[in-house]
Amino acid sequence: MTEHIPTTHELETPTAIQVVDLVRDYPRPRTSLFQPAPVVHALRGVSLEIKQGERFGIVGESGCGKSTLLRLIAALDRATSGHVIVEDTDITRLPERRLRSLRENLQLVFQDPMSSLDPRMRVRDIIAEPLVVQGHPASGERVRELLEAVGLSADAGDRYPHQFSGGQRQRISIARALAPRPRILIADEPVSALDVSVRAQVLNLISDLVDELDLTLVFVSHDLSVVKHVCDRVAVMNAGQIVETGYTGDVYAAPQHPYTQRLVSAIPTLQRALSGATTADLLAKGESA
Amino acid sequence: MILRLIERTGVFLVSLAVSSILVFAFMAVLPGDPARVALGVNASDEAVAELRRQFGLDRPLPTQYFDWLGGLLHGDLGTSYVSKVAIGPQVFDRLQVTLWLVVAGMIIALAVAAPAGTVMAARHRKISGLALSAFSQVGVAVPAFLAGILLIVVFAVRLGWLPANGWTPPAQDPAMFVKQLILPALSLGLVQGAVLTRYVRSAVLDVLREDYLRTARAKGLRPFQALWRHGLRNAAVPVVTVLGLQLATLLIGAVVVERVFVIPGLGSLLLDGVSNRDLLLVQDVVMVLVLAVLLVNFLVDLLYVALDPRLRTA
Amino acid sequence: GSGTSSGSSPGGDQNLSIGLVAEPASLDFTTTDGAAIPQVLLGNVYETLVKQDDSGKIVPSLAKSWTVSPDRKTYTFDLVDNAKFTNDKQFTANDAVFSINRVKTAWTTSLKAAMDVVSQAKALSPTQLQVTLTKPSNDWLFRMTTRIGAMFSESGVSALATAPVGSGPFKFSKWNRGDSIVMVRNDSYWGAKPYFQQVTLKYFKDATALNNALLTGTINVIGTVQAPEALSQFTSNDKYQVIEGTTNGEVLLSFNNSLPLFKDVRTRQGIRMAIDHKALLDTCWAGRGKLIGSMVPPTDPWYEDLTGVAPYDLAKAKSLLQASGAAGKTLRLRLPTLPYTTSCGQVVKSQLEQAGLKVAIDQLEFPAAWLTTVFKNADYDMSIIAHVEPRDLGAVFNAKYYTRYDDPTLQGYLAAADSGDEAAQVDNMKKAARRLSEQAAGDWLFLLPNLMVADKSVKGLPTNAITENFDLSKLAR
Amino acid sequence: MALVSDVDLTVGAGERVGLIGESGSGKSLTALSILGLLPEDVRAGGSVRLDGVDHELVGADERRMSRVRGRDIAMVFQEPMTALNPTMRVGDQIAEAMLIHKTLAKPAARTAAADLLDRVQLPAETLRAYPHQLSGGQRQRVVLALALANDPALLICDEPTTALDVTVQALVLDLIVRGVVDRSSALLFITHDLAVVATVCERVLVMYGGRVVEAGPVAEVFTRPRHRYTEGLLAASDLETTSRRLTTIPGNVPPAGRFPSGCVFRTRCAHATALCEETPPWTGSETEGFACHHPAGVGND
Amino acid sequence: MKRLNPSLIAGGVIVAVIVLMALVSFVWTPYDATLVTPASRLLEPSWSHWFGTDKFGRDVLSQIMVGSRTTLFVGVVAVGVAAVIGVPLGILAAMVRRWPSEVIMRANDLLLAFPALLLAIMFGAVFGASTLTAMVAIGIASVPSFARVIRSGALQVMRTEYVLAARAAGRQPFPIALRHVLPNVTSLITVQASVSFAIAVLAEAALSFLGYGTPPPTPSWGRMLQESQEFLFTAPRLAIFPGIAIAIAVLGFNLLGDGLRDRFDPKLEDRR
Ligand SMILES: Nc1ncnc2c1ncn2[C@@H]1O[C@H](COP(=O)(O)OP(=O)(O)OP(=O)(O)O)[C@@H](O)[C@H]1O
Ligand SMILES: Nc1ncnc2c1ncn2[C@@H]1O[C@H](COP(=O)(O)OP(=O)(O)OP(=O)(O)O)[C@@H](O)[C@H]1O
Ligand SMILES: [Mg+2]
Ligand SMILES: [Mg+2]
Repeated sequence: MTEHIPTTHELETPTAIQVVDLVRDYPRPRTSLFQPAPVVHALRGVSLEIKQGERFGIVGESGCGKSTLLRLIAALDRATSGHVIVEDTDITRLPERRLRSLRENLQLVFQDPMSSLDPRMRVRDIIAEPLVVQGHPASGERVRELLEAVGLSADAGDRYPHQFSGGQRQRISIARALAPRPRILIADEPVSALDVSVRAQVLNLISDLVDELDLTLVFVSHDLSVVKHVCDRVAVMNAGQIVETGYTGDVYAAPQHPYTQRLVSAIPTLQRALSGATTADLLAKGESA
Repeated sequence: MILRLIERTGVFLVSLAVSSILVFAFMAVLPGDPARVALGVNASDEAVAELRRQFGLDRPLPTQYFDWLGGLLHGDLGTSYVSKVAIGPQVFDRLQVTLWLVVAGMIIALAVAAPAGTVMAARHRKISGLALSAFSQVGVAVPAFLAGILLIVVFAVRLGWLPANGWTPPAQDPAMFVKQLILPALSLGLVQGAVLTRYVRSAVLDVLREDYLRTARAKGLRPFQALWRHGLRNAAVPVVTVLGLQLATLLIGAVVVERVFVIPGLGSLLLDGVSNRDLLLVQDVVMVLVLAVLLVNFLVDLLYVALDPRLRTA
Repeated sequence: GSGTSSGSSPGGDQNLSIGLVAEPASLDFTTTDGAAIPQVLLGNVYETLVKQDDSGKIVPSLAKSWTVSPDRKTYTFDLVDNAKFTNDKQFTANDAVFSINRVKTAWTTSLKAAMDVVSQAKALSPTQLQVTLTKPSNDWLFRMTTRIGAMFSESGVSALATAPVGSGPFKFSKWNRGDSIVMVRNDSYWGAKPYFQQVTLKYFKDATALNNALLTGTINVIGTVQAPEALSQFTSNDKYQVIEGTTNGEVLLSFNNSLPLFKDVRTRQGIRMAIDHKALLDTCWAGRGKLIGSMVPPTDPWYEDLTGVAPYDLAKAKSLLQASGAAGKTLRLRLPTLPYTTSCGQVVKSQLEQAGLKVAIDQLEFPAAWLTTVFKNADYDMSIIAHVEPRDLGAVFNAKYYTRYDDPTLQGYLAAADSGDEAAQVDNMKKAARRLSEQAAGDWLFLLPNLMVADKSVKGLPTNAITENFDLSKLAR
Repeated sequence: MALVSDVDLTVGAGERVGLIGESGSGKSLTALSILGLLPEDVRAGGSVRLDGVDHELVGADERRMSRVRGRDIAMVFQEPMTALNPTMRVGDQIAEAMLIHKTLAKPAARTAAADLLDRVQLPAETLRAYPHQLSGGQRQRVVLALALANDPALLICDEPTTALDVTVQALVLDLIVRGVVDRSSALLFITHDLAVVATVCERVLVMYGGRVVEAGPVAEVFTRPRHRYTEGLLAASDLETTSRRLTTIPGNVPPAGRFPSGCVFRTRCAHATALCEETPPWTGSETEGFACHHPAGVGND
Repeated sequence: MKRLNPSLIAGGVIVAVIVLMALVSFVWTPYDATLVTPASRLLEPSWSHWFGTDKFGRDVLSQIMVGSRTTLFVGVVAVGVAAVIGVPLGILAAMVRRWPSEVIMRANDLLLAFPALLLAIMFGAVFGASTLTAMVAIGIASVPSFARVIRSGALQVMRTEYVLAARAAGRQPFPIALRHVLPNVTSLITVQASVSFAIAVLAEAALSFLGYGTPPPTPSWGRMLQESQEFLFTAPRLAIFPGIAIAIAVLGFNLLGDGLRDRFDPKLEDRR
């Protein structure tokens, strides 16, 4: 698929996450007692390899299975078949009690700034939750440190989530994810619900933290331009499959798969618009391809 | 659609079977020996034993259960231990009476609740809406039997317009039937109507906040037209649920009204059965009530499908 | 179909509608206990050989006359020759023999015991019956006026519970269960024909509903007033007549005499003296009823006013209870769920507590729960119930009954009364009644009144209700 | 409390105008007030006039407004998933739009509905479908068909594609533009996506804090922004920048009613001075101009 | 800020008054509520007896005061039983997999087929009529509505990303139920509880009317109403006072429920 030739440096970098032929079927509610329940093939055999320290993007349209893939990587859901190997451990079928190291090393940031924080908990307790659960001493010190790291004042800890704006909530989510000092940060559409100005703030924050803490980032978005800005490499998903993987610049500039081509051309950009592109142009390329 | 029907029917039948076991088991643990109650306290033990044998109460419980169930399936509800008459026709008669009452009550309740609730929701910030709300709040707070007593005092005893109590089958004297039905149906219906009004109100309020109602108005429908054409059917879905539940409660809740108005319905049959320890009768009545409730829920389920195309799995 | 016949015009001239309280569960009093069935059927559908008149005297019915042998063990009855059952069979001495024997064989209720004294019943001719007793018994002939004396047709006992066949002035017509029983005049009755063509007995569980039914003209007569307080609305209205007389229903505050506490006569007397009967009657039954002081209603020949035996005296009551050690103890007053018990129980509790007892009321569903718990198992300390059977003194106060009252002296008086002649009977019964009162075997709160309200036009309603049956044949307009 | 104030906007016949601004800046309220569909506890003041309608729209009674809605002005809402009645067939919902205004009789309305569906590239079977059987993009196209049913003089679209995928968005945007161009209707297009506005519209209005802070032709505003807010927005949405860090606007959008007096943007503006405590006057013409004391591109920048 | 709405205030005040009345009745009532005093029977309302006296000469006001204890007891027991069974059941049904959940909800529906009054009468027959048994029965009959409401609320909570985040942090199901689900359905529980309370009060009144409720002489509004029946024409006030007390109590709890519902309603909330 990708024509990029790996450098020796890349080959030497250890793998953070490896996904092998992952399949996940969801049963739909039965319509009949006599026939087998229909299934949704959310993932139809996905394979990936993400190197340590990499910023890896996943793009695809709604319902293509991005979140499902992330849930499986985070062992929040069970695969129908296939394997997920995180830092040399096959976590696919590990029981919950043996996932402790995964829970410490891999954390998530979610899309919805409204529903990703428990409205009945103080921000302090939200951020400390992973620490408490994993038996770390939940010192106020660490919470203050984390709040500061995401650019919130220390007194924010005493307040409740609804007292914050969307962007600030997303910062709280990030602080929570960073609490157990993970090595891998997974972000599922973390900026899709935010305004442009706030989006820029949050993207900057994630970028800075990934650099500072030397994290592996898996970043999911439906917006190819965002992924292009944040990530080094990208996988394009469509209908439960990965149709193209490559360096973001390459994929963006010269999409190989017809789906990717359609996707790229459909993105309206200011530059193109100002140089006279119309709505018809958004369609044209994809259709011709 | 068909599949859903089959599935619902399956659930209905299984529920019915489980209920029958529950009801039977419950009766089995009820203290008080039916034979002894029937014979009086000083009856000799032999006489009691003889009667138990006659009724088949000496057989193992599973045998008794299956016999009973078998009878039920053939429409034979057995013979009362106490009155020694067939229970089936009796229960059927009483059920008819209660059904008349409940249905009339329900119609009154709906006739009150549908317009009142809609108006309350549509004008929930206006004086008229608030006044109606307050009125329904008070209605909900009045026990049905108290409403019945008040109605009797005013319309039967003081004004003498309607009979205070009693029951005449419609076939015997339709005019009298109607006259005697009015007050009990009102006391049942007004109170239930007040309860229902609140559900209608909140269902309509919910619908009023829906986007599609705004779409309808953006098309050029006036607020009331939009509510009528697009809102009511959607509001009906939650209301139907409540209606189903209410109908269930009414069937047995009518017992109090039956008492106040001296109506020979299923409720009073049940109370008599309990106090006479006419166990088989109680068992049958409870089973019929449960059947009625399950049946109503079953129908409500189907009604949903008629109301809401989203439930029609293709 | 179910339902009642009548709404707006319960009357018509030939029709009458009577409101009653307790609906029978079955029509068969040979196997089902309770007062409701004989109230309807006895005397109206079934007749007895002899019956009681208004003053309590035993008079002829299906027997024109009878003689008693000198040893008072053999009774010979001359029967009427023109009585006919509603199944068109003639009433003969054979039916009488059949009926008497059947009590011993087929009856299952406790009352059948009254027939144990009969050693043989024989038809001397179609109109002559001879009954031989094992020992003289005054009580036996009296019992023959009650339900066990009912005469059945040999070929009419197949469906007693639903289709009674008798020789009386009325025929059972229809039963709308849960609502009413309809009786129609037996036009081929051998005696004086009743006035009303059809009498409907309507049952009301609720006292207020019963009153309302009369007020709105659904019924013509309230057979038993259960809400005496509400009577004023009828007394003040000249459309109605109110009848007040006596019954056989002694409202008894019973003690469980088998308990150590109640074995002490001071406890029993203390309780009797702690109760202000006048105040009690006034508060819980609107002052309607009669204070009797023992187990005998004024309509019995051996009645004496015994209210003076244990007069209300709070101070004395307190000291008696103190002396017996009952003071401060908690007694369970287990009440059946009936209007007068619920009402009077609260007064009894309040009054006893003023005398230093603690009383815990708990209600048992009547009949089932109360019968099993109190009546059969005697699992109670005190209870209240009206004993409505006639001449039931002996039946109530003995060691086997729920009162668990074991008193050989009393039994001696009773035996003497049963076997002696008329004068001896009266004398011994008086002694027995006084003994009960002095020993405080229970406390007789009051005698239930016979309270009826009816449309002014209804005639022939009995002042006193001393028999088991409600005689419909004398009613007229 | 004033949620939106001093908004003046003019849309010429056949013109496509964009209204942009961050969430909570009052775009939807502006649109709804034109249609007279504001939430109950919100009231509009001022004046809205439509060519061909001889009365004032603000404060007009329901009877008169309902004649205008759906016929002269139509609207496409943001949420395609909830904008359609779930218990009514799609065809009936479209036909209804024509029947209400008696533009067509019943049988004709049905064929017209099929025709409309065809124009938004949906098969005729869609007529008999219920909304839940359609995808988000399909539903939004139904809503569009419904809005175009009576050839409105003005079509208002409130973020019609935010809930859709890019490829579907492309299709819907194209259908909207074609729809209004074919009918030479005016379009008021609300979005927070600058690129979309630039692609769809000819002219743009920038809103912040319930006020229009800048207006002008798309090419003008997006290449030479004058208001500092517009400038900030453009910078923040530029993901093409080669540096890892994006330019941001400091701070957050205040909640409704908490905007500062004077220039609403001054609390987040790097150029704010004491002067900004006074409401900046509108500089320029009715269709083109800005309201800023320290506009960009003047030299001190 | 959340606004206090009129229903909430009115409901709160009524309920507070009832609770206060019940508390005061433990230490003080104008008269002994159960003392029979024949001399003062059926007195009209006056300065010494504000609400008059009943046929036993008992002070009606005192009885109403003590009766409020019964009313609260009834509600607390019924709602307590319903909540203690219904809430965990609802949460469980939301958290377990589809099949067990389906079974729980079906069993729940089945219980719905045994209406409150029916259960209460049958319980009364088995365990003896007392306020407690009646109310346990009413409570059990209210389990389904609790379980349903809580389940749908809990399902919503289970779908939120903060639950996913908690799982990702390593929280086990039980702590999630306790720390995340339960706190977030408390508003639903409160609303449902106040509504069930009102229903229980009505049910107790109906049962007392039928003779299956609170046994005498414990004052209960329902029984007062039942006892007052024979005085409907001569002393209607005996029916009016307890009748109004019942109506006001039910009104109070319903208003409280409505008020809480409005207060917790996200649709009304996010306008602010
Ligand atoms: N728990 C579930 N049960 C049944 N189906 C599911 C479940 N979760 C996801 N699916 C289905 O699996 C498919 C992929 O879902 P997923 O959430 O992974 O998509 P996505 O790419 O994250 O979409 P979005 O951009 O909307 O978040 C969808 O069709 C969805 O309906
Ligand atoms: N009914 C209402 N009552 C009070 N405030 C409201 C109401 N409706 C909207 N608002 C407030 O008015 C402000 C402007 O709202 P509006 O919906 O017009 O914003 P918008 O620009 O369309 O935002 P979005 O992009 O999120 O749709 C917001 O702060 C909103 O909270
Ligand atoms: Mg997703
Ligand atoms: Mg908006």
